[in-house]
Amino acid sequence: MTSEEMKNSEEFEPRIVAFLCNWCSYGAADLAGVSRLQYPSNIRVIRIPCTGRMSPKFILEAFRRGADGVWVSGCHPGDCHYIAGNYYARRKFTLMNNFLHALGLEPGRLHFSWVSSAEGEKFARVVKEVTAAVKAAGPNHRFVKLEKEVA
Amino acid sequence: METRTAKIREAAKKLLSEGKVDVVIGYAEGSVPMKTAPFFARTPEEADRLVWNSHCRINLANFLPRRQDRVAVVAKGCDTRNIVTHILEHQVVRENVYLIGVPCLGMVDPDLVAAKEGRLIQEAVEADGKITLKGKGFETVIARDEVLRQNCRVCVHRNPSVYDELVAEPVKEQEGVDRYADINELLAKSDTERYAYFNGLLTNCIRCYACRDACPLCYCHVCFVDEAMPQWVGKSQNKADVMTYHTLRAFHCAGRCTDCGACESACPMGIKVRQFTRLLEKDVKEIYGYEAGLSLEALPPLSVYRPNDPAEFIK
Amino acid sequence: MADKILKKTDLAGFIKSLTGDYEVLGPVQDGPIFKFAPVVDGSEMALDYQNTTMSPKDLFFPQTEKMFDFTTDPNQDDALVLKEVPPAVGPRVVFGIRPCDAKAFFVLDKIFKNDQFTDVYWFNRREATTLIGLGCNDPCPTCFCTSVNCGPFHEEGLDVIAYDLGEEFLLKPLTDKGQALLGKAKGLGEPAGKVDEKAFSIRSAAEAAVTSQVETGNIFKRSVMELFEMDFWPRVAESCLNCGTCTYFCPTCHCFDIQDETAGQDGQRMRNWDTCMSWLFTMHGTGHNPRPGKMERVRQRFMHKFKYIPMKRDGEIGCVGCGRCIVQCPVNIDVREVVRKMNA
Amino acid sequence: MTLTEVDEISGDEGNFTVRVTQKPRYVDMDKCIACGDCSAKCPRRVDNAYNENLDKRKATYVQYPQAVPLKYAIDADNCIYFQKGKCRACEKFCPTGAINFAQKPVLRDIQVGSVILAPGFKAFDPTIYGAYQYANHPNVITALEFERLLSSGGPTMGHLSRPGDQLEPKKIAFLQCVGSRDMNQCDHGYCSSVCCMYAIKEAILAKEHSHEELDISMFFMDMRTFGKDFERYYEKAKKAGVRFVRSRIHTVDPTPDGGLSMRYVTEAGKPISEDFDMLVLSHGLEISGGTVDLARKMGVELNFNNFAVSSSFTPVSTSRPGIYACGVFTGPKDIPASVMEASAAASAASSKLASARNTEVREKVVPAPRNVNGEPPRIGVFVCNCGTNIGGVVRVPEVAEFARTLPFVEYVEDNLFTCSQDTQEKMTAVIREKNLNRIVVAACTPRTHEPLFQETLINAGLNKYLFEMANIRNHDSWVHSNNPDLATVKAKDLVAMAVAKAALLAPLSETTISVDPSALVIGGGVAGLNAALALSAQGFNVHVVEKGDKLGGHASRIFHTAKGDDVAAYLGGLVDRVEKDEHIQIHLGSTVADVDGYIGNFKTRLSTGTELQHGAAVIATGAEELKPTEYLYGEDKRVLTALELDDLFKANDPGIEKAKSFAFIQCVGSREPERPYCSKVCCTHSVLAALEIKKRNPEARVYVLYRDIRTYGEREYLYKEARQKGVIFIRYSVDRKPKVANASGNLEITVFDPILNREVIIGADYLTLASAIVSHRDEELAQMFKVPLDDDGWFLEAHQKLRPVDFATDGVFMAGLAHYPKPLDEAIAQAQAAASRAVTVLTSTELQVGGVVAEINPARCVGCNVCVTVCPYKAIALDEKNKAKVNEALCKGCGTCVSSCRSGAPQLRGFTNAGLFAQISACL
Amino acid sequence: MKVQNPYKPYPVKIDKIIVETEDKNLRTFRFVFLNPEDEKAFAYTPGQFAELSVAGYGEIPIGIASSPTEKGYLLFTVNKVGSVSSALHNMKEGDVMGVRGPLGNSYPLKELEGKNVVIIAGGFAVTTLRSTITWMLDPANRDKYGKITFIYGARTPGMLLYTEEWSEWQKRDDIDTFVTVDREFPGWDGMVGFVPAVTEKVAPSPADTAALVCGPPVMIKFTQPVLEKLGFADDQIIMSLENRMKCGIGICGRCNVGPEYVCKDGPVFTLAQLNKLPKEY
Repeated sequence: MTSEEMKNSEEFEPRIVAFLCNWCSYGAADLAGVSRLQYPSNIRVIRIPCTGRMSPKFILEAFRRGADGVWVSGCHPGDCHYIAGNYYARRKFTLMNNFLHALGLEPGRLHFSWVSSAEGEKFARVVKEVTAAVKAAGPNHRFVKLEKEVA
Repeated sequence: METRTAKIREAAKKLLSEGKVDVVIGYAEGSVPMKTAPFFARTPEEADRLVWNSHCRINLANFLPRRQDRVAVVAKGCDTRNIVTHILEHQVVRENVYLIGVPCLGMVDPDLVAAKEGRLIQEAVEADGKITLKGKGFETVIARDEVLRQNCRVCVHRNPSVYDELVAEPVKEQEGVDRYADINELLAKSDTERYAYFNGLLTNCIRCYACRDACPLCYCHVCFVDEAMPQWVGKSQNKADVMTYHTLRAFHCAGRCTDCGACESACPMGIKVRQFTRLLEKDVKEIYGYEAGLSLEALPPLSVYRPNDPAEFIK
Repeated sequence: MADKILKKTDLAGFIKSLTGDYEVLGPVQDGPIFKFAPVVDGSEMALDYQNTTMSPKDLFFPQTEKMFDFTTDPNQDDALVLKEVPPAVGPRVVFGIRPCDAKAFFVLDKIFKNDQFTDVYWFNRREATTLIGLGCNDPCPTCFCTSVNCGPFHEEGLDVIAYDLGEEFLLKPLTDKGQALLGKAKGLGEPAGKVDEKAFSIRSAAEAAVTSQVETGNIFKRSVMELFEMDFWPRVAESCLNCGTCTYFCPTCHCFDIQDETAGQDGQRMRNWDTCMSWLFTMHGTGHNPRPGKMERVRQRFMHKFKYIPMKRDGEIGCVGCGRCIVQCPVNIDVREVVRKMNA
Repeated sequence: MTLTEVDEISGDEGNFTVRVTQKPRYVDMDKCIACGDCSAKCPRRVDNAYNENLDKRKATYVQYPQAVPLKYAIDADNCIYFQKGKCRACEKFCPTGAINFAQKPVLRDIQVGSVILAPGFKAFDPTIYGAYQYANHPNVITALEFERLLSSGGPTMGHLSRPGDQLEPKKIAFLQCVGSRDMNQCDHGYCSSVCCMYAIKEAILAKEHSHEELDISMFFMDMRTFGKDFERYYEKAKKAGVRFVRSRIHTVDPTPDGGLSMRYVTEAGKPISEDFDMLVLSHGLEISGGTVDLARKMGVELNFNNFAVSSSFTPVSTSRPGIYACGVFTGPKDIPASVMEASAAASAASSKLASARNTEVREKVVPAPRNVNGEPPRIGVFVCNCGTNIGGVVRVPEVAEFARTLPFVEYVEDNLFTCSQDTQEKMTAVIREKNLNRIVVAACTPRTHEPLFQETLINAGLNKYLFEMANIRNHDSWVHSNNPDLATVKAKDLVAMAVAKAALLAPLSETTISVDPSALVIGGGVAGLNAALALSAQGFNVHVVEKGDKLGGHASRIFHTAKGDDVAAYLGGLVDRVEKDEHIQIHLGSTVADVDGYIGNFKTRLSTGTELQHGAAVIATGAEELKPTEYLYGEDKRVLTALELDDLFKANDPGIEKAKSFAFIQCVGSREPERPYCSKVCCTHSVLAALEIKKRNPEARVYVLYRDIRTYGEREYLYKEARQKGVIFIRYSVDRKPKVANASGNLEITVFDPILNREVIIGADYLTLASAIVSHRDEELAQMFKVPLDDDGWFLEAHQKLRPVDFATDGVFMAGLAHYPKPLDEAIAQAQAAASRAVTVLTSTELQVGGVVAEINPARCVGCNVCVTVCPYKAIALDEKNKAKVNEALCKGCGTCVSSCRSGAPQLRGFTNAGLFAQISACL
Repeated sequence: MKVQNPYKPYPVKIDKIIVETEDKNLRTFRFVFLNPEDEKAFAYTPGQFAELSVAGYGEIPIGIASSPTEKGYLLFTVNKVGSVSSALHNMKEGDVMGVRGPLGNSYPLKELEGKNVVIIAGGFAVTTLRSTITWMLDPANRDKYGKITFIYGARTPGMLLYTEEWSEWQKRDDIDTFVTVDREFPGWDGMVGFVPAVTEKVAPSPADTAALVCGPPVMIKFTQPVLEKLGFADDQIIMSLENRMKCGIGICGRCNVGPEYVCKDGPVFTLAQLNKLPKEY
């Protein structure tokens, strides 16, 4: 890395969209707050009732709109507030994750986790991991809709 | 081929003359070389126009969803698998469809023939596994097996998975086929190369949606590309939108796609659109052990789950 | 108007002499696709091509075209006001376009301009462009141009027509624009000997080689409703996938959609090709659809081309017989068969 | 009432007066917003009992972050102010003035009809086991301490390390039965029931947590994984590499590297010395002194182990009428059993009070909601400072100013505390005055505060779903406190996202459906009858459907319960009560043929054609005894099943007294690959039967061939008694099963004795096979009620621990052996629990449905059925036009249907695609 | 002269928004031109429409509800159905948007001179007929026409548009105004019944009379035979179509009904003309 690149990478504050299920991971984020755990500020949380609600299309939409990273987090398998929403989600995520990476999404852009509402610490840790990984991947140019290319 | 044609006609005539069905959907000779047209025979006489050759690429399962009439359909292995999916997805009632199963030996890729020949082919005659190509001032013979569609070359389900009758003895399924050799090769490349590859594939896409419309799985009333609130994907030729369209189209086929190749055969711009669906088809098979349309019992993989499904990528 | 001779060996010089004043486009091959693309010296061109894969209508009517810019930033004075996008092209020459496609432009000129309105986007590009056509010495079996007011050496729509005489091209200027272009170009010679005779015989042979024919006389005689209510339509449409490939490849299909897109506070209004094969095309906000099924949509396309356009545009047919739809239709719906039925 | 203790009780069943003392919290619960500033500023650090004293907390504290109510408290015993008279730091920094050092204990008299005692247990303190070094060695810890070490909310945040030196252990030993099954050192002869499972769980978790390969050994006597799916978990642990050693460790010595050297003797008698890095003592459960005091005050009789005395047939009743008990107080048990008992206790406690139901309820008057349809959004944004919790980091005025520039925002204000009562009143006024129709509050988390603000919307005449929160405290100021700039940027984004979503919110309607106040109980066995009686006691009509021609089920063949109670006598009384109960209608010789409808409104057709309407259903269809196909069963009349032996007892068969030798083979058909579960009751039954034999025929030799003896809880005493009375227990392993042969007329059993290390041959006059209990695998019934079965054919509950009698499908419950094999007392408790759960449905005359639920756009739906298959609640069905339709009464709003549909037909109200898209684009 | 770009809307400001109906889904927008000279360029005749342009959402074709006799502003009444109309409904007074037009033909006001006119409207299709009536009632125009009859119906009183105007018209003697709702409503003392039935009762004789009919398909379907029964010939019945449109200038193709472009050759057609066209509207 040249010093210039280093400077750029230091200044680069990625935009990360985080889809959190209401019952576990959103609760974990709340708990991380209650516990005053400090983590990078790059995530923007969208609350969904369950990872079962998470249409894989949202991931594409976030990238299309220019997100540098996307993170989806829900309840641990077996702990879904809606019994099985995350089991169905897991299959969709598995396929979409593989698919997007096969299509050329850089490693480090798309993240998934299971974080229970008691795991504030894990939440903070995963935010750090996700942010670091997205930072390392740099600004996103893939699957991004650049308006100037429209016509 | 000729005997298959004869048997299909015979079956169709019988069904029509006995009034068992209102229509037999099959293939008729096309008006240009190496092409057939879907044909809807409604009388025993019309049944004489049905043919079977190496150009029955269109997946006739496409014409079945939501039909009200009693129908018989000429179906090769992949077509029957799609019909199974239709049955599982309540688009087709098994009892209302008579399946004239055709053990298939693969279909020819006319683009491949054209690329091999390089001259305008005005006539193509098929006999004994060979195709005689005629054009202005030339006549060449090409082996059928050399110009099969890629999906047919790696097909391991050539025989119909469900049928009411077969017009020929089941063919021997291909063995030792590495279905995903090229995909694995592609996956071994860097993400940058893959991204460039898939964008490159789509350079010529005109978003006519023929890939979608030729696909028997795409039977929605409203496709996501036509949705306005919210708009999932822009309507212009923007690269990201074109990519988004192909990504989502393929994803909607995940666990349902039989790699029948109808999309790719329909593409007027010669885009290898199957490269998208195959990635998912491969994963579904390797991760969930599911191949679409082989069983009327097993639900598609996104409709079910196992508590211990693998997902190492999830933190 | 004086004819000129362009020796094939002088082609590079000819092209280069134009590239100063014009952007020069010619037919090039890109994998399995033939299309028009900018050329530098003509060596890139595949002049022995049959025709471009898609119709070259996008030269004047791109699939996606920006019409206006705007901003949604409330702090800007012109917030939400549409601003015209200046014409996208300067002077250009298209070399080697087929007469059928040029004829299509001729038909489209009559559509993009009516008694009240002129589509400035189409005509900005049309006016900026000089078309040098290349006659078809060797028509395809799917060509039926001669049945639809067109032919392999048809001149309407072109500024110059080129006859491929083997070693050389005979260039015939057809318009002032064409004449002016030839005046500026270098590397041209004067015709000598029996060039015209040779050209004439090539033309006659080519026209005779278009053996695929359709009749349209009865269509013009029949009323709209008579044609509309003919009973073959459901069976024609039966195998249609409603994909719209035919319309996208057709040189005269011109339907479009207008869409706004925004990113942040920047927005644009654009138009994109649309297709009458799509159910959405005519769908009302209320849910009512005047052409609800594929039969209605398939019928509309053929009626539009062979009845409505001739009725409204001086008898011009909305088809130039290029045969692209026949080749590309995934289910082999053959326009010639349909026209025969309409005319029967 | 937290921090409250019972002083005394007077009166009788139906009319008790309970005097309680509510101790001071020193924090005003109404003012505390749980911001934690008090705790942060408190200078006093004390041991944190919640984390087993492995870390510290402050004197001003909440016990743990998920505590309910989430309000801080001052621990006066440790508070500097209380101890030394100075400090009051918390009072100074509390932004809401919630600290109140003047609070005094409050005495209160409470009038109640019934009392439920659920005082829980105390974990056994293993200090007295000197040999285990618990008191001396930091790396010998209890399982509860180990549990905290594994917890991400624990002292090491889930990082497994030795308390002594913080090194990661590589080799751990678990010692089972510490403080259980031991009369010598601790006087706890009972089995604590839960330790085997929790130890296995901790072992698996530890292996998962560990960064390197972790070697875990578990030293045990009998592996007691008798609960539902427990045996599978045990097998999973074995597969995961946990080593199980059948031995009791006798000596533990420290090693120089901080580890421990242990000595033990293998089953074959070989002495072994082995080193471990860490030792975990699986300590048992016991009743605390405080609980004993409570019981005394309550006048409730305890047994010699201090567990509340109860009968097999009234498992949650105590010796004093009107006072009920549940949980470990009535005997050691795990979470599912405790939850079942809790529901059962609630049912029992309220059955006598049914007539008083709803007599003390006051109705609330709310204004009719304004119709906002067709109005452009007019959004009000309230940005909260939360004292300094937000405002100290995020520049709130800047955020408020930014909010003004957002589309559709008509009104913005920032508040010191948006949640305060006066702000709520002001908000109500502003909504009316400015004609606002969407409200955004940027403050804390919707998980705690959404209901409060929604209440305000309702009071202001707005539909409560026209509300959205931006979490700029928990997700922003608290976690980015060192970077006010970025925190402010983030707060603006979060507000923009909330506003973007709010603009698209639509009012959601909630409609009511009526509830048919009667229940259907399927199965006329003990479980079904108890459920029926419990429901009837609450005043509801009950239909009992029994496929046989009489009531009673399998209990009619059981001789005695583990507590020695006579089942026949009980059953006679039970059937009699049911038959005489005017609320209960019995349908004999009937099965369920068809079920239609949903919670509150089921329509069930019986095989007899009878049609029933009911609001809830209890499935209590029982199970059956496996007819073995091995050990000469069916070939030799001397080979019996357990129930057949009971038949002989009940018939006072003279053969029993004459015979010389009896044998039992355990686990016949259970814990085998085909049926990988434990049938739970057979060990106790065989031990009981052995004792009965010894009673009738003291000279007889009795052999029990077993794999693990699973006489859990106080049943252990039976096992002990049996051994004392000379019953011989011989262990066999599943890969070396006993062989039974007819040796010239004599029944001969050959078994390998691992202690003698050789095969022994036992001659038996009677061989009883403790054969498995197998499910009916009633797929038809499951299908009709849209409820699932597990792999073994048992009905599958909604949640194994927390909802053990519920199904995912509302309004349907289960009890008894249909759920899993269990003894009578547990089946009865579960039946009462199921009734209790059903009562929660039946007591509401109507159910609120709607709100955040899915709806289907029929124009989009192609009827592909994917939503129907994925819906976890079976809330979607295809109609006659092949269009999906959501039953709002069943839909819980997870949205799985939406993301699964390719056609875009379903929409989740409140979380629409358009709304989520707006949020995505608002933050990018 | 530079060719006008026919796709370019005139910028206008929303001057006033009137909520017309009880469901609040119909609003009348009053626009004033940002550039006063544009008003002159926007010379229209009743029956014409314009494309209302909301930047970022697109355009919708809406009939012009104001009359050329009303100076200084344009009126459009918009039903909230799709994304553009929803966006429009979310706009406020003072917001800027665009109007492109006037587009399409108009009612044949010239040809109608000297004739009686019966105007039959149902629901919110009354918009361009409001324009027509206002124009005809203008003192400069009233004398050109004979008897004017206005029949207007809606499902409920709350769904009637332009209540103030037609209440005024009811008081005038140079127009016979009949306003009806589908059934009895508390507080409604006007006519009750469906438009076709009312038409049968109150329509003038067909002699020298033209009928302008606009309404939902079901109303048209039942009114047409009534008019025929009353003796109206097909060329005396004039209707306005509402196909989906985009370009508004007869090019983009989606509003085609047979050879006609509804946007340019229409939207106003006589029944006689429509009889020769496919029923693709």
